Amino acid sequence: MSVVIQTEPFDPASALAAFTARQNGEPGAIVTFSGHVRGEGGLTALELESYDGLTEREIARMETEARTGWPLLDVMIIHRYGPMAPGEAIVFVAAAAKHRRSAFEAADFLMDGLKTRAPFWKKEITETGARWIEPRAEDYVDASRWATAAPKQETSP
Amino acid sequence: MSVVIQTEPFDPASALAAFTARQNGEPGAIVTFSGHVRGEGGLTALELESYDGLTEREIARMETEARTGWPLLDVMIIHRYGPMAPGEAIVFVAAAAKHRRSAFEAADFLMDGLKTRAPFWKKEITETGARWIEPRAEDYVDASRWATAAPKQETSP
Amino acid sequence: MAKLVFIGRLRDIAGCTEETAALPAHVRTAGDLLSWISSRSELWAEALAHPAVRVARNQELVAPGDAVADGDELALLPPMSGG
Amino acid sequence: MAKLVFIGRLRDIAGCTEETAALPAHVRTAGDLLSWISSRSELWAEALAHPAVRVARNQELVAPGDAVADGDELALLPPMSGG
Repeated sequence: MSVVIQTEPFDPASALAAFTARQNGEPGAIVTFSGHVRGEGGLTALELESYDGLTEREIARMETEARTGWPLLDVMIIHRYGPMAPGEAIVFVAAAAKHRRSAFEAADFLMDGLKTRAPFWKKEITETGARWIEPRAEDYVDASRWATAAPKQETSP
Repeated sequence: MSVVIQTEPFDPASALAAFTARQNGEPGAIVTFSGHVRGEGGLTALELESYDGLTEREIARMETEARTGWPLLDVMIIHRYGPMAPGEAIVFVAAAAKHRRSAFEAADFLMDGLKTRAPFWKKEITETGARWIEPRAEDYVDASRWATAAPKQETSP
Repeated sequence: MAKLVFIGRLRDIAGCTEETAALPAHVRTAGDLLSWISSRSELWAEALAHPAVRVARNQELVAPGDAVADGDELALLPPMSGG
Repeated sequence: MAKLVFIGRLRDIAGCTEETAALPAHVRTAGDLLSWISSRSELWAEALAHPAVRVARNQELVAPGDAVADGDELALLPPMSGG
């Protein structure tokens, strides 16, 4: 299990290589999510602000929720903050499980949480100025899917 | 878009590197699934049989279904057949979209299809013999989720 | 004559990869083909009873009602399972 | 005295990163703090009206009913958005 919050750029493929290498051959399924800065609308940079200890602690809490909710063998979360260029990776989530359903659902759950509950604040910088951006309405709807039903446990090996 | 059926081993991290490199900075979300041979139950090898043109054609059909059902920017499918050792990758699916929901759902859909509709036949080889294995009941249940409702289209950018 | 192709565990039952066979007159569809092969033995009947068993005609999946004919390559496919 | 910390777009409204302030006697909870800051201006009232605005007390998220007091580091957090 690992949670890393960093300002340095990172490469999702290298993260997947490291994640796969640290498995012992047990997981049948690894799901990853990579979030990248989209360069649309004249965006020149995206800047993420964090808040000291709160950011890392809240993300670690989500990781614990995911491991409580699904039978995961391993989880990796890497989240950048500070200024980023279009195309660069903002976030990487990997979930390993015996079977794919748990890995898919946990990665999906973690991303919904990161989008709406991770203590980061986002500013889009374009040629004409800067503006703070907030979760889309869909992000809150997506995140609410997990509150209504307890995550499923696997019923068979 | 690419669909590759091969006997050679492959590395999911290298596949993600290649997939990410061929994007033009447009996708905000890339979801990957890597399926690995699990070494449990004394398994020494897993052997996948394919059937000539049928296998590649049916997988290409699923890829088309995924691109019809979700607004995807790119899809990559790599599927191995022949003999494989525990820990090795069997399958890699990557889906790129502007937003994460499409990428998650399409990857999930493709894996459910590959598990139950891809023309492969699996034999587990253990120290004590060999046996053919078939989809678990859950695999058919998972796959049936997609038949009841048309996949959602994204409602906002 | 049709070429019957046995895939996966059905090959173990057939004891061979392929077989050249004259289709009986009553075998006009993929479903008829499955019934005909099922009648060969209890083992065949059991193996083909799974609802996910499929027939491919000339390397294309067909439905139980689809026609089959002499000259075809007819593959009997046990439940598929990739990933 | 409490240390008020302004995050993200709330910093733009405050015009500063931090402010040392004596909490009025009626500000006993995180919810009271939001009401008090909202009363500073129309701009503040609008910015804090979003249901996803949160307060962190000494770098821990708190609920509207949770106590705040002099000596605390009280951060005003606009809607969070990672990923």
